[in-house]
Amino acid sequence: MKLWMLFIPELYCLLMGVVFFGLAMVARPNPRRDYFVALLLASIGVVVALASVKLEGSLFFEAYRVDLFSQVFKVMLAMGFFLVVCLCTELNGIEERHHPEFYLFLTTCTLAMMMLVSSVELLTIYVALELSSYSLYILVPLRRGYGIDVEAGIKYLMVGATSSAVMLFGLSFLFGVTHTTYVVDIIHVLPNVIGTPAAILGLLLTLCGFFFKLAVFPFHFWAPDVYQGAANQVTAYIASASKVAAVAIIIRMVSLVGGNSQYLVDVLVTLSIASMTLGNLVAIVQKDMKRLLAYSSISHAGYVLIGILSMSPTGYASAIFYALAYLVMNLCCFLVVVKVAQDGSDLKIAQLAGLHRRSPILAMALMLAVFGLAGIPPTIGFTGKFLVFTAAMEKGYITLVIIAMINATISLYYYIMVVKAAYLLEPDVAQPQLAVSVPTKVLTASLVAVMVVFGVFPTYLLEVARAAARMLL
Amino acid sequence: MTSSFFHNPTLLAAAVAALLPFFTFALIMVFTRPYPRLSAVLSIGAVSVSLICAIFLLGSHWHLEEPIQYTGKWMISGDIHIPFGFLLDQLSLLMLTIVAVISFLVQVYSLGYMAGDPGFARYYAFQSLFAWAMMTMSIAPNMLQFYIFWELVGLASYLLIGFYYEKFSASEAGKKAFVMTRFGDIAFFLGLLVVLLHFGNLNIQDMNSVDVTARMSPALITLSAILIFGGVVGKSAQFPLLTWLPDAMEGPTPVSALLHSATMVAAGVYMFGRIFPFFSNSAVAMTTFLTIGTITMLLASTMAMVTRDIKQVWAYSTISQLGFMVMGLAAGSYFAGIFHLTTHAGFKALLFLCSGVFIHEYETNDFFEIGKYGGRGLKVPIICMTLAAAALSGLPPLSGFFSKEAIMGALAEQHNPVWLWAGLLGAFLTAYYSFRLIFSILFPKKVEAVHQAEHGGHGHGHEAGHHHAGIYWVMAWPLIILATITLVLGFFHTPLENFLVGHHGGGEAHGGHHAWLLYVAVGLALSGVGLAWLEFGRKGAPQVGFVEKVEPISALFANRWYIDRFYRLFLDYFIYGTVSSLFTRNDRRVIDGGIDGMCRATVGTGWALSFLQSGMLQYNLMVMFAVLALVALYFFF
Amino acid sequence: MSSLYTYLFIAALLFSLGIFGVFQRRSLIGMLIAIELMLNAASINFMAFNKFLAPDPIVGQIYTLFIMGIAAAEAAIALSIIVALFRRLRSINIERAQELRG
Amino acid sequence: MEFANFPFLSAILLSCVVGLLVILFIPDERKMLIKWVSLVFSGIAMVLSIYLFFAYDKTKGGFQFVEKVLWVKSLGINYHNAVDGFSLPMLMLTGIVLFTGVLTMWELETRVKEFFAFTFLLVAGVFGVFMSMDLFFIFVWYDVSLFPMYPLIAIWGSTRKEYGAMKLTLYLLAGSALILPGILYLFVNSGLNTFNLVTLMQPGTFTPFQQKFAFILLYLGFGILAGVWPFHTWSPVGHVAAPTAVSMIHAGVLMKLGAFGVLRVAIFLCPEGWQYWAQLMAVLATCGIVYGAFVGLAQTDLKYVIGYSSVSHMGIVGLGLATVTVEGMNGAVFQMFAHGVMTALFFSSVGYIYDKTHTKMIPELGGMSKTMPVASGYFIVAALAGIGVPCLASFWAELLVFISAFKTYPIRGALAICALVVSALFMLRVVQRTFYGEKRDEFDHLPDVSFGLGIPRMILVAVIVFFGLFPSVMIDVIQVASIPFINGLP
Repeated sequence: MKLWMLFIPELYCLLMGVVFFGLAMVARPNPRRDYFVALLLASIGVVVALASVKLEGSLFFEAYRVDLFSQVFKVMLAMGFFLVVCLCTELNGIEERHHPEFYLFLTTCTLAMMMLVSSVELLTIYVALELSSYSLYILVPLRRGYGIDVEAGIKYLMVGATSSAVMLFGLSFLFGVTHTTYVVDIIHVLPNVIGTPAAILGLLLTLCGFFFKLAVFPFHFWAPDVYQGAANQVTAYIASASKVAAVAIIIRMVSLVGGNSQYLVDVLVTLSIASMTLGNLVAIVQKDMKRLLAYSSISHAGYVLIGILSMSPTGYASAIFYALAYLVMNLCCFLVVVKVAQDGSDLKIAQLAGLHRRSPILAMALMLAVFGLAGIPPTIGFTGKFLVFTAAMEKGYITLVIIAMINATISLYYYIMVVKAAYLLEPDVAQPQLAVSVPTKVLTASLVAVMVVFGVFPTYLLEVARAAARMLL
Repeated sequence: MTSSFFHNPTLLAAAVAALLPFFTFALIMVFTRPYPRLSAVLSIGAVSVSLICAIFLLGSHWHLEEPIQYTGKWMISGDIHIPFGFLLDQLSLLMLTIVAVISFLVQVYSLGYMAGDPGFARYYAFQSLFAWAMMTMSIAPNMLQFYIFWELVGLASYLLIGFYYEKFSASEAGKKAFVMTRFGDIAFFLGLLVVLLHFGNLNIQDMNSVDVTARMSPALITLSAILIFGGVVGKSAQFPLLTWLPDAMEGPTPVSALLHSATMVAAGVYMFGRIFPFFSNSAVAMTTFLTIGTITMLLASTMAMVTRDIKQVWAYSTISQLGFMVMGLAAGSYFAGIFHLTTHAGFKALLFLCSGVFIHEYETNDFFEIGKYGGRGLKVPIICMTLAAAALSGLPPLSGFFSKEAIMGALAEQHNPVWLWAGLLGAFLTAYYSFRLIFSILFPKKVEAVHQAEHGGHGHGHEAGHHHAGIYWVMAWPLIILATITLVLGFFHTPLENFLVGHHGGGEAHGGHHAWLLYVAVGLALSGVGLAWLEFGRKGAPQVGFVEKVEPISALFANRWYIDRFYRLFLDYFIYGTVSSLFTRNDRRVIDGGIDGMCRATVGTGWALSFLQSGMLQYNLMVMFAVLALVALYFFF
Repeated sequence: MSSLYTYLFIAALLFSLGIFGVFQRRSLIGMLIAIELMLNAASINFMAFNKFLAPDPIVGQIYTLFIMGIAAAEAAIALSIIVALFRRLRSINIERAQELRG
Repeated sequence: MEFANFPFLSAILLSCVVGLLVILFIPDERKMLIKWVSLVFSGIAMVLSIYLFFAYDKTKGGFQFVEKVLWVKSLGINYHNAVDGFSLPMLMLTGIVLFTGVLTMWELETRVKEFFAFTFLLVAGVFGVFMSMDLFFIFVWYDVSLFPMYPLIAIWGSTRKEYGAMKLTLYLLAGSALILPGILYLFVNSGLNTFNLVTLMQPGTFTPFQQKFAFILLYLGFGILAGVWPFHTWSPVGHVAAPTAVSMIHAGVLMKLGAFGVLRVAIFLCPEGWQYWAQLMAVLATCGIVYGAFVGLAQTDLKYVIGYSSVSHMGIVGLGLATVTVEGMNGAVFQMFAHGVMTALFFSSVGYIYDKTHTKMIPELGGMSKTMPVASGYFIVAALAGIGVPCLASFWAELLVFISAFKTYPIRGALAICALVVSALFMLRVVQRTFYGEKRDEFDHLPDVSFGLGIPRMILVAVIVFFGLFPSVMIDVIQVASIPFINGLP
C-alpha cells in the first residue's frame, strides 16, 4: 500500500476545495449548481472516509498518524460536513455570489479538522487547528444583511486568537519540559514530570486552545454570539463538526497524562461542572433558538469532559460515543432551525409555535432531538450520557455524576420549553404549512432513525468507539 | 369439603341465611335496579329464606351442647390468617334469629312505607346488604371477620341513613354516623391488633377461654378491652359518641326501626356479649364500661324529656336502653344484657314502625302535631305503640319488664349502690318520657278544625285515595306481629336463660333475690307514667313538662348537653381550622413553595449569570483569564 | 545572565504585556498587536527551550517561523474583518460592537 | 404448559410498540380508526397480562416467563424479562388501566392520533419497568414512561396545565437524577460487570455500607414518583392538570412505578440498606398518610382531593414496605394494585363529570347523584374503596399493612390507623357536597354515562369487588414472592 493512500480523505477534501475554488472563479453565481456539486462531492467524501476507516500507518516523519481513532473521527467529520451541506438547499443567509466561497471554507475547515485528529506532533496540531479556526473566522461574517455577523466574527476571532496564543505559550512549556514535540514521546515523558509546575502549566495552557474550540467555560464566550450571528448553516457546522474535532484533540491531549495527575482531574472536574451549570442556567433565559443551542452546547461540553476526565479507555470511548451522539442530535435540531427559518433569519423560540401543525415530521424530529439532548431514553443522547456517567462512576466520581444528573434535569426545563413551543403554543398569526421536500423528509426520518436505533442498539457504535479509544494508549 | 358442606344441613342453613341477602344485593345493584317490584320481591324472598333458616337453626340447636364452628380460609398472608366461617352457639343463633325476624318485618313494612319512592330498588338493595352484613357478623367465628362485617354494617347504615340524599340533613347524618362510628372502630381495630399481637389469635372461642389471662398481662387485657370497647361506644352510641344516633333518624323510618332495634346499634352490645368472658377478665375495664353505660343512659333520658320529635324520643330512648344493656353486661350479668337486647329489639322496632305509620300518614315528626291531627284515630298503631311504650317503661307483664328487672338485679349485686340508684332513676325517666309522648298523642289539646280540613284536603298527597287501605295493612301486620312478640317474650325469660347461660351460668344474679327491688322499680315506672299523666294526659293538662319550665336545663337537654356543639367546634376550630389548614398552608407555602422557589431561584440564577455574557469583548476575556489564573493558583496552593 | 530563566522571564513578561494589552486597548488593531506580543512570547520560549534543553537544535526555529507565518495570516483575516466592521460601524472601537449579549 | 416458550412478556411490550407504530401511520383524520386500533392493541395487552397473572405457576414460584437476550456485551446489559409475584399484579393493573383508559377517552376529538401515540409510548415504558430484570432497561423504561407525560398533560390537560405538566415532568426526572447514580454505583461496585438484577441480588454482592448508600439514593429517586412525603406536591398539581385517561394511568399506574422501583431495585439489591433505612421510611410514610388526609380535608377541587388521597394511600404502600415483613410487603403490593384500580375509577368518574359540567370545584357542583346517578355511583364506590370499606380490594391491603405496621412500629402504626378516620371524613365530605344535596338546575340537561362509556368503569368496579371478595387470589400470588424474599434476608 502506498503511503499517500493513508492521506486519501484529506486529499479528497483538498480536491473538493480546489473544485470550489474553481467555482468561485466563475463569474455568474448559480446556487443550484453549487449546491448539487457540493452535495455530490460531500456524499462521495463520506464514502471515501468510510472506505479508509481501516487504514493504519503514519506519515510525515511520524507527525501524522492514521489509526482507527483518527479515522472514526474523520468519518464523523465527513458525515457532519455532508449533513451540513444537505441543509444548504435554502442557503438564504449568504449572498448567492458567495456560495462557492462558503463551500470552499467549509471544505478547508473539514480538511483542517481531519488533519487535526490525525496529528501527533505539536506543530502539526497547531497548524491544523489554526487552519480550521481561520476558515470559520471567515465563514461567520459571510452572512448577508444582518448587522450582527461582523460583530460575531470579530469577537470570535479575538477570543480565538487569544486562546491560540495562550495555547502556543503552553505548547512551548510542554516542549520545554519534555524536550520533544512528538506526542508519542511526550506520552512516555510527561507522566513522570506531570507534578512539576511547568509541565502542568504547559498542559493546562495548551488545553485552553482546545477548550476554546469545544466552548468549555471559561472559553465559551464566543459561542452564543457566534451561533446567533453566523448564518444558520455555518452555525450548524460550528456546533457539530467543529465540536467533534475538538473532542478528539482534547482526548488526545488529556491521554498524554496517563491518568497520573489528580490536579488535572480536579481542574477538568471544575471546568466540567462550571460549563454544565453555566450553560444550562443561562440557556433557561434565552429567547433565540440558536443562542439556546449555543448554551446547550456549552453544557454538553461539560458532559463530554466527564467522559474525558475519567482518563480510562471506557471514558474516552464514552466521550467518542457522546461526540457522535451530539453531532447527530445537534444536526437534527439545526435541520429544524434551517427549515423553519427558511429565509435564513434568526429563529426565535416563539416562532416555533404551531410547528406540530405546520410540519408534524419536523416537530417530531425536534422533540426527539431535544429530548435526546436532555438525555431521555430511548435516544442516542441518553445512551451517550449513560456511558459517560458509567465511566465517571468507575472512577468513583459519584458527586460529579449526581451534579451532572441534576444539571440534566435543569436542562430539561428549557428543552421542554422548546417542545412546548412546537407542540403546544399556537402562533398569533396563522402560519402556512411548511413545504418540506421529500429529500428533507427522508433526511429527517433517517436522522431520527439514527437517534433512536443507535439509542436502543448501541452495541456496534460502542464497540467502534472502544476500539478507537484503545488506539490512544 | 364441598360435599360435606352440602350434606350438613346446619352449615348449609347458616351459609344460606348469611349469604343469600348478599346475592340479592348484587343482583339488584347490577341487574334489577330499574324494576322496583322485582327488586323488592327478591329482597324479601331472600330475607324470608334467611328467616326460615335462622328459625330452623335455632330450633334444631335448642339443646346445643358444644358450639359448632366451621371455618374456611378467606385469605392467608404470611402469619395472618383471615378465616371465613360460622360459629353457631346460643348467642349467635339468638342474634341471627332476631336479625332475621326484624329484617323480614321491616322489609315487609317498607313495601307500604316506601311505595312509590324513586329509590325503591336501591332501598331494597341496601336493606339486603344490611341484612347480609349483620347476619354474617352475628355468626362470625373470629374477631377479624367480625370486624370486617362490623364495618360493612356501618357502611350499610351510612347508605340507608343518607337514603334521602337530596336532603342536606340526611346526607349529613349519614356522614356523621359513619365518621363517628369509625372513630370507635379505630379503637376497636387497635384493640384487636393488641390482642392479635400478644395473644396471637382472634378466634372468639379462644379469646373467651382462660388462655387469655395466661398469655396476656392484666394491663394488656385492660388496654385491649377498653380499646375494643371503643367499638361498642361508637356503634351502640355510648357516651361520648352518642350524638350520631338521634340524627340517624333522618333515614326512612323503617330504616330507623331496623337500625335501632336489631342491627346497627345492637351490634355493639352484641359484640360486648360476644366476647363477654374476655371483657370480664379485667375488672377495671368492666367498671369503666359500667360508668360509660350509666352516663349514657342518664344523658339520653334527659334529652328525651324535652324533644318534640317522635322519632327522636325513640332514638334517645334507644341510647338510654343501650346504656342499660351495657350496664347490665358490665355489671357482670351476661344474660341480663342479652335478654334486654332481645326484648328491646322487639319493642323498639315496634315503636319505630308505629311512628312510621304516623309520619307516613301525617307527614310530620312532631308528636304534638300528630296528636292534633287525630293520631289516636289510627287504632292499630296507637295500641301497639302504647303497648311498646309500656314495655319500654318496664311495666309488667310486658317483655321490657322482665329484662329490665334482670338488669336491676345485676346492678343490685354491685357493691356500690350508686349504679342501682342510677338505674332506677333511669327507669323512672324512661317511663316519664315514653308516656309524655303517648299521652300527647292520645289526648291532644283542642283540635282545630282547620287542621283536619287541611289535612284531609292534601295532607298526604296522591296515594291517599287509591292504595290507602292496602298500604295501611301491609304496614299494620308487622306491627301486630311485633306487638305479640312484645307481649309474650317476657314469659320466655326462663327458657331463654337456660338456653343462653343454662349450663355454665352458675353465678348469675337473679331478680328474685331482691324482691323489694321489683316493687320499687315498678313503682318508679308507674310514678313516671303518673307524672306524665299529670302533665300531659289529664284533661286541661298544661302539656308542658316540668323540665321545660326551667329554661336553662331545658336548653341544656335540648342541645344534647352541648356535646354536638363541642364536636362541631372541635371540628371547625381544631380539625378544619387548625390542623387541616395549617397542613394545607404548609403544603402550599413551605413544601410546594419551596420547590417552586427552588425553580424560581434556578431561573433567577440563570438570568443573573446571563450578564456574564456582556456585550463587551474585553470583559469576557478578563473573566477568561481570571478563571485561568484561579485554576493556576489552585495548583500552587 | 544568559540562563534559560532570563529568557523565560522575558517571555513571561512579554506574554503578560500582551494580555494586558488585550484587556486595555479598545482599538481592535491595538488588541491584535497585543495578541502578536503573546505569540512572540511563545516564540521566545520555544527558542529558549530549544537552545538550552532540547537535543535537536532547529525545532524551535521552525516553530518560530511557522508562528510568524500563521500570525501573518491571522492578521490578514483579522484586518479584513476589522475593515468590514469599520464599514458598518464607522469605527474600530470594540466598545461600539455590543449588540450581542445575554 | 405448551405455551411455555412463547415470549408473552415481549408480546405485551410489542402490542404497545406496534400499536404506537400503527397509530403513527394512520392519517390524523381517521379518528375512529385510531381509537379502534388503540382499543385492540390495549385489549391484547390487557388480555395477555391477565393471562400471565393466572398462568403463573404458584407452586414453582420465582421468576417465570423468562426471556433473555444479550444486548450490550461489554457492559453486561441484557434484554431480560421475567415476572414474579410482585410484578404480576402490576402488569395486570397496567393492562386493565390502559384498556379502560383508552375506552374512557373515546369521546376525545382533538389531536387524537398524538394522544394515543403518547399514551402507548408511556404504557410501553410502564410495562417495561414492571417486567424488566435488567437495571439498565429498568431505567430506560422508567424514563420512557415519564417524558410523554409532558405533552399528554400540557396539550390535553386543564387547570394550570402547563405549570402542572412542567412541574410533574421536572420533578419526576429529578428523581431519576438520583436513580441513575444509584444504579451506576451498584453496577460499578459489584465488580461483576453486569446490570442483571438476578445476578446482582445474590447476597454478599454489596457491603452493608454500599447498600445503605445506594438504598437511600434509589429510595429517594423512586420515592418521588411514589409520592413519598415530602416529595409529593407534584402529584396533586399534576393530577389536576392531566386529562382523564392520563390521570388514570398516572395515578393508577405510574405512581406504582415509583413504589415498584423501590421494591424491585432498592429493596431487592440493598436488603441491608432497606433494614437500615426502614425507620425513616416508616416515618415518611406515616407523615404522608396523616398529612395527605388532613390536606385533603381542606381541598375544594375534586381532583385535588383525589390527588391528596393518593398521597395518603401511597403512604400506606410505603408503610407496608417499611415494615420489612411478609404481611407488610403483601399489603403494600396489594395496595398498589387496589389503589391503582380505585384511583382509575375515581378519575374516570371525575373526568366524566368535568367533561360535562366543565367544573370540578366542589362548591359549584352538588346533587350530582340526581343529575348523573351512574357517574356518581362509580365515584361513590371509589370513595368507599378509598375509605377502606371491607369487601373492596383496598381494605385487605390496608388491613395487612396496618397489622404489620402496628406490629413493627406501634406508635407510627397507630397514628396511621387513626388517620383512617380523617380519610373517611374527607371522602364522605366530598361525596356529600358533590353528589348529595339539592340538585342544580343548570346541570339538568346533561346526559349520564352511556352504556359504552360505562364499560371501563364497570370493569374497574368489577375488579375492585372481585379482589375485595376474593383477596386470596391476589395474596397467594404476591406471597409466592414475598415469603422467600423475607426468609432470605440476612
